[in-house]
Amino acid sequence: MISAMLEIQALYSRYADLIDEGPIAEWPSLFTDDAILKVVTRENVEHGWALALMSCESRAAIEDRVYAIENLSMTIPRRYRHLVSGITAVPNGAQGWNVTANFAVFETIEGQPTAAFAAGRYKDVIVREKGALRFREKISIADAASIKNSLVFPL
Amino acid sequence: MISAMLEIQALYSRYADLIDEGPIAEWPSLFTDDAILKVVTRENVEHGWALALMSCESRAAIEDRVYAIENLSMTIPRRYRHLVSGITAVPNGAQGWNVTANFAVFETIEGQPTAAFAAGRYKDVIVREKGALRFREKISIADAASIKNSLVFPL
Amino acid sequence: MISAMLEIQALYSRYADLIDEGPIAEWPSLFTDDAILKVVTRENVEHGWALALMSCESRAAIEDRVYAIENLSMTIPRRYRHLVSGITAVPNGAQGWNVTANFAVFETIEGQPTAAFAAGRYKDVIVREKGALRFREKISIADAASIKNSLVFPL
Amino acid sequence: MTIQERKWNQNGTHRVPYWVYTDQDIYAREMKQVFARSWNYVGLEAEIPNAGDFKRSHAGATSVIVVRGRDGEINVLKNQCAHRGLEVCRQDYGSARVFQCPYHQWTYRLDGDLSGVPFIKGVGGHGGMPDDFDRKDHGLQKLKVVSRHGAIFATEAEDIEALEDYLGPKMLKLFDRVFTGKPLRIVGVSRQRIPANWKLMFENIKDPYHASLLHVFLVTFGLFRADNPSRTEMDKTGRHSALISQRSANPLAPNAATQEMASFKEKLELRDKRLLDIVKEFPDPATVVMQTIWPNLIVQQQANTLATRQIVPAGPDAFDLNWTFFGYADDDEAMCARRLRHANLMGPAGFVSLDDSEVMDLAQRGIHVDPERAAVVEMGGRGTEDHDHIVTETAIRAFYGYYREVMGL
Amino acid sequence: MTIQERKWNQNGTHRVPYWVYTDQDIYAREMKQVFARSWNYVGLEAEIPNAGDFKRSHAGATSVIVVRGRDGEINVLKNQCAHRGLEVCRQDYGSARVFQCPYHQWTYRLDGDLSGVPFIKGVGGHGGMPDDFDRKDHGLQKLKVVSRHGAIFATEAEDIEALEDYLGPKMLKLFDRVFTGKPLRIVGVSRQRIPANWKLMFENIKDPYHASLLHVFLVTFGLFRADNPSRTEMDKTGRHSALISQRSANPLAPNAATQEMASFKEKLELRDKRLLDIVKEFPDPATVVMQTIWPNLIVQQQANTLATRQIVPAGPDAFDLNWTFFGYADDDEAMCARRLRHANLMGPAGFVSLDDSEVMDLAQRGIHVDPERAAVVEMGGRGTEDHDHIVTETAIRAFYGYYREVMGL
Amino acid sequence: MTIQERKWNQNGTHRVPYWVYTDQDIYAREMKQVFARSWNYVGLEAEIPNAGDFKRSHAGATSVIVVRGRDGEINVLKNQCAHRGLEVCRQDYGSARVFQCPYHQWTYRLDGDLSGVPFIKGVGGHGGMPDDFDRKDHGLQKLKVVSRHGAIFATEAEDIEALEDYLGPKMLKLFDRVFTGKPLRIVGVSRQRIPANWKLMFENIKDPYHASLLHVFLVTFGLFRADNPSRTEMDKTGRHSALISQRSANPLAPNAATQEMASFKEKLELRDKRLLDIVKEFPDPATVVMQTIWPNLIVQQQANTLATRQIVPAGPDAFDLNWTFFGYADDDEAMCARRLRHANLMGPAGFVSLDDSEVMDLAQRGIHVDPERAAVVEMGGRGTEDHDHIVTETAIRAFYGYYREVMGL
Ligand code: FES
Ligand code: FES
Ligand code: FES
Ligand SMILES: [Fe+3]
Ligand SMILES: [Fe+3]
Ligand SMILES: [Fe+3]
Repeated sequence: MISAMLEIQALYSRYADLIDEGPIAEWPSLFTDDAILKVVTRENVEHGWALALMSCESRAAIEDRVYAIENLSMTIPRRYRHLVSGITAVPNGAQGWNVTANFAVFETIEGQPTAAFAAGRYKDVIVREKGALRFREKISIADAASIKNSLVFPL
Repeated sequence: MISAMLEIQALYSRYADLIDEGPIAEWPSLFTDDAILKVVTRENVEHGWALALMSCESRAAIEDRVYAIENLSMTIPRRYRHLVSGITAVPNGAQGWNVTANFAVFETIEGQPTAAFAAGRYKDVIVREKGALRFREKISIADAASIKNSLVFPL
Repeated sequence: MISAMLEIQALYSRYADLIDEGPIAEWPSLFTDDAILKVVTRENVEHGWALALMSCESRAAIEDRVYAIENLSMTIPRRYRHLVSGITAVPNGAQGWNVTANFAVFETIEGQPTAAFAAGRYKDVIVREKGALRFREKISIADAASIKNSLVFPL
Repeated sequence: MTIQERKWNQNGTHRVPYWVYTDQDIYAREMKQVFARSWNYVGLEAEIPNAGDFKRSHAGATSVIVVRGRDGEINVLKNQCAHRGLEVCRQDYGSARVFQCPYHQWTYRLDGDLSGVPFIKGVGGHGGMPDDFDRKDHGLQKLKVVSRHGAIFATEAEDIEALEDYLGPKMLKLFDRVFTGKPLRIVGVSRQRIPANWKLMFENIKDPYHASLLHVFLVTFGLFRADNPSRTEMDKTGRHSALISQRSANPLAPNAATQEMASFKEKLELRDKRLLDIVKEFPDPATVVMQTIWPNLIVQQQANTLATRQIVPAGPDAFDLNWTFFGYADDDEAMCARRLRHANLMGPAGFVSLDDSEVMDLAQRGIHVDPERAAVVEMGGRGTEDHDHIVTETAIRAFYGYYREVMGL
Repeated sequence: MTIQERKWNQNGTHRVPYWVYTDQDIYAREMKQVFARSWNYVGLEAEIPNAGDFKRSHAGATSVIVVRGRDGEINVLKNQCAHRGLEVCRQDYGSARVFQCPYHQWTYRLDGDLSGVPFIKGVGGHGGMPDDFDRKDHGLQKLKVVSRHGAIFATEAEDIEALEDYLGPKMLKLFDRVFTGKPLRIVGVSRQRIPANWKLMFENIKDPYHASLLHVFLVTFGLFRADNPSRTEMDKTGRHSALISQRSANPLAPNAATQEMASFKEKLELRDKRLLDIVKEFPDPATVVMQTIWPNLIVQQQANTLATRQIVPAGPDAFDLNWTFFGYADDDEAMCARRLRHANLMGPAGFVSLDDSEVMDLAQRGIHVDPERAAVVEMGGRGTEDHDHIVTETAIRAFYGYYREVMGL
Repeated sequence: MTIQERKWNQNGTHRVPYWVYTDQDIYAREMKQVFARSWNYVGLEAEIPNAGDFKRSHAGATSVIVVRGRDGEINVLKNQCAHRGLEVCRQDYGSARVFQCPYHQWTYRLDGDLSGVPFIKGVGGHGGMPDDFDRKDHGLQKLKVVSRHGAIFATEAEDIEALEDYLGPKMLKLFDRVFTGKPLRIVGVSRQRIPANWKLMFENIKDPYHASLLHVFLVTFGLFRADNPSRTEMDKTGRHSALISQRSANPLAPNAATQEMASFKEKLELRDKRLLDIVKEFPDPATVVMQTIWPNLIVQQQANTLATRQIVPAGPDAFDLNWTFFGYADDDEAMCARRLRHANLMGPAGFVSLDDSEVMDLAQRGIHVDPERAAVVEMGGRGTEDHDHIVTETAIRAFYGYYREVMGL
């Protein structure tokens, strides 16, 4: 259990690092083939509305999203910085874990100061696949209903 | 020691989760019967002034506070999000630990963006009681002297 | 590995505590004699410019910096609060670890509210020296190019 | 510089002086002469399906409560207690039998009438309100309301024309294309605070010129392209408009037009193709219709994603954009899933609209670089007539024609 | 709209136009005509017990240093170096022999006199200040100071009446009820930045009407209730006021009045009863006295919690509220513990005052919803006389009567 | 108060009214009458060594692109698309063949000329720009540019004198002392947002009086001290100035002057002495030269650290300070290491300049405490002549002499 916990923590570190430091092209490798990724606001969750800010129903869709971030979108240069706290893993019977954690993300737009961008909750499912822990479900729930202009990277 | 550390970290996760995600009514169960809970500002600590923003001298008083939060106070809907870092536990000889950590709390008021609300220091005493780790003392020291309008939940 | 990880985490906690809570005079003891300390902005790193906000090429220089903070500089009273996340240690072959982590620092100036001050990345080298883990290199890279007025303490 | 000194030097609107985006006095005048005198979109009936359901919304920048009364009618009330002014409603959505101000518990019916004033007659013979105090004089301020096929509009203007006349026949027809009267289903809401003047949002949607160039997604997959069959239409005042376009038959073929589009990427292919698994659902051949309705609404149909976007001005330098994604109550499971998937194109992280929020940010910043200059709005000429193509800024010019008139500029 | 165009249409003050809470020019005029011409509370002597002890405080919105001189006298000095304007004092509390500006080390005595100017005569025959430079002309600006029984007031007004006359006999008596002259003991300080106009804080405390309705704690435990024996009193100008009330004998019994209080909860019982373990400590039967002293002080006695609240305006839309909780030097250990416990009722997280900071936030927001409207302040009539009950807004009307006068509105 | 009512009551500039630091109208006038009419420093050629290299900079508060054209010449262009105003450049540094606005892909050559307008002739016979649309009329706005020995200046003023005349012979000579024409090497950049009026930065550097008192580092190690051989010089207009000083032979000896410096610490010794391992590199005996060049540049030589500091105003209450540390292309390894080490003295965390950013913060705060007062600037008399010492504020007075003139105050 202790080493599993450290391994889970390491997965969260790598998740954040690949967004914050890159290369984000490697980030989809942290997900299973059939992974679900959603970035949502609490407002929608509380109303039972399915809408997501980002919604991927497969690793292929996650790869599409990452490709778009890197190649298709016109965005002002910026960087996110993730802080994750209170990672809690509960074995889910299906040889995986239901994992929750709190997150905060800071944004630094080129030429501007660092600012708090979002805070919220992860509600994830992690499994071991091909020897490594991966996300089968990654649900990032932002506390605020409103986004500061654009959401360029995942939370 | 390693498993104790993980257990202590889990207590802090649960402390934050029950405030941030609820149900806050279960939150008093993390305290011993004779627990002391104080939310204070550093200004008062440095002057040796005993005043607290919230002060409970028993778990019963903590339950009163939680009851008031849920049922008596008129507050604009909001949510806190805790991030805890640098948990350091030192065995205190009395079969418990003196524990310190840094915290940051983000606040999201309904209809408004997420904003940094407070940062500061925990100075706690944890003991094992009835099989579980619990807070015998929970002292949350906010760095800033001033509160952004209202302090609705504990830090 | 597990106990090494906890020990490394403890070093980061102590690093932050000695800045945030003091006594900062003890903070240089976390470094090796030949330690390198740099606080830099990502802008300089990305351009290959060597300039640092703070640059120390020895523990002696770190002690000079700490002495200046405590005794020589005229600064408005303030406090930093560090949050560190995603500590990742990779053994570096030289009986030490290359360690990375994300950080956020909040600043509280006397008479003002707590505010996000900086976020960024640690890229460090840790070694065991005289029985304790110490930093041989401590590189703090702030995401933003611009500092909010003054950088009084290290990041 | 005072507003009196502000002069719009050119005739016509092929130049737009940058002070209309930055000046505080212009903003204040807009609140009175644009928003207070128009039909403001405030929400969808499907957001508040049952009696007592309410949402907090805005008419212009004014906080209002949109609530379904016991009779099923929609009321739109200013969110300001008649006693000492508190915002009575503190939630974005909810359900209530009455609105009760927390301060002194004055209680309002769902239609805004004041029903209860604690201690109105005093306590034990002491105090109370004056004898001539009449609760009828102290309700929440009510706006005039109309709902058309599930979309709710409200106004402070007493003497405004009917919504149908306000839209005019062309715009009404396009409005009814999406709001057919069929019951709607809420898919969800997205919200953004965009650091730009509210008019830049309208310009963005009234500007088919950019779509072919900025949006790689749109262009490459032929969802919207300069060489697609398209129309740009306005109502007779020029305040409303619609861009109507039809997806290319063979989206991936490069041609003369794509050569001018730096953003065109011939080889792009999705790994998960479900994102663009589009099903035809409207009788006409149009695959995208973007309608802008003065002064605060965008109605969007792009692929199978339907949404309203409500603009809430927040000073000259920012606005909130509130998206309500919806479908129809009779959507089958596949269509529900499809709408969710297509929603990836839109909102604050949309494959398409992300580009737009970024350019609006850049526009507001750039406008401040030299506020003495003016935008050059001459694509497709200098007139304001309808065009049967989208290589034009005519709808922007038409918008500012009406704007100059109501603003007295 | 300019301040000249601002018109307070009604006679009397049973209507308060919302622009008094939002207008920047009104705020600027308040600084000059309200705060600079009044006795401003700046702290308690017990905060600075020894010679050299100082605190940073505010007179109105002006940063001042409150310092005990070597002679034991209190000086109140503007926190602005006479040389090139730096804030000389950078700490909220401290102890000093002199104040030294960090920039050029100009040094001021604790009474503000300039005692040292480095290089005043030059260095090696070079430079230095002009011969006619007189240190006497360049001290820190001194305010007029008076301390009554340990509470310190300061003013920029040269010709102001004595504090005792300023308070008037009724208010003086109530002031002296708490500030008896007995040495005080500081329990601690709390600070809040409240996003509301400073006058809303006064209205809140001058408004017993809300206490019976908003505060479940107060009501249910009978700490303050509309049917309790109570009085609302003003000085003869109307600028100061006090609410005086007596706890119900049987707090839990519901009756006719409680039926009108939605907030009344009959069955509430504390698990840790020490929170309301109240001991009578004043000779009169009053259990709560809330006194407001123009222009920036609230003196509070509620249960066994005593506190001053200093109001520091920070623009039309915000103020800082600085609470100093205190007891008496001769409090025994039980009383010390009790005051701490009762402090849970007050401050930014207070079981009671939390409701108030929240409603002030809602009030300021709501006022902005339609700033052309006015508050309706008619509970207990339209007059400004004292009332022997608390079902009244008379103290608010009286406050605005004086406010209109000094503001020339 | 309107700007017309602002009166600078005194003759001369030994008093500086605090409203010059706080008033929004004064700030707006400064943009037009100070910055737009002067040579603004925008960067070093070494920052953009190759054709196509660009940096985002500011002339006054105006965002500009500084770019090296294909011909090697430097262009300075306003960062505002000629079409609808977007900031064309979104990066602080980069390299480009053209600038392309993201919105509609209007493309500008590196000299600002508009080279491409997509669909300028329409698509398939539809749309396009009017026939009389001439790309020549729609380039990025170009500023007049001059580079002297690697330092780049730009201006909006058509009729401005040559940079050499602008600087005048004395200042030119000092400028050329550092900018000899030798190729430069960029060491790095530091940036600070300082919460103070931009003029306080100039005052700080024009004020040798403080250096002897505030900076313990400078004083104790004799890097700058009131008793060191020193000069304070201005150009003939008074707008530029330089402080020139020579390190003490025996830095640690206390004497009469040090007795007046509270900051002097006799026993201070560094543990890592490399921080002050200074090597003489200029022919003259000066060890520190701090030159201020109207309206936005500081050129600093202190020990072996060389830097420009660019001031970018950001409203009356803040400015950005952009430091570019540099050396010479032929610096050997030891000198490279030395410059880096000495950089510890400067920047947002500098052993010396940290004190300055802190006092500027305190100054702006203190000025707001009583904005009706004025700074007393009388050290070294009331005149504006050069001084052969540094116990003087003459350079500040000279600065405000010119300031009053151009501002019409
Ligand atoms: S302010 Fe709403 S009831 Fe009094
Ligand atoms: S500004 Fe205070 S001593 Fe110069
Ligand atoms: S705004 Fe730049 S190309 Fe249209
Ligand atoms: Fe678009
Ligand atoms: Fe109250
Ligand atoms: Fe200095």
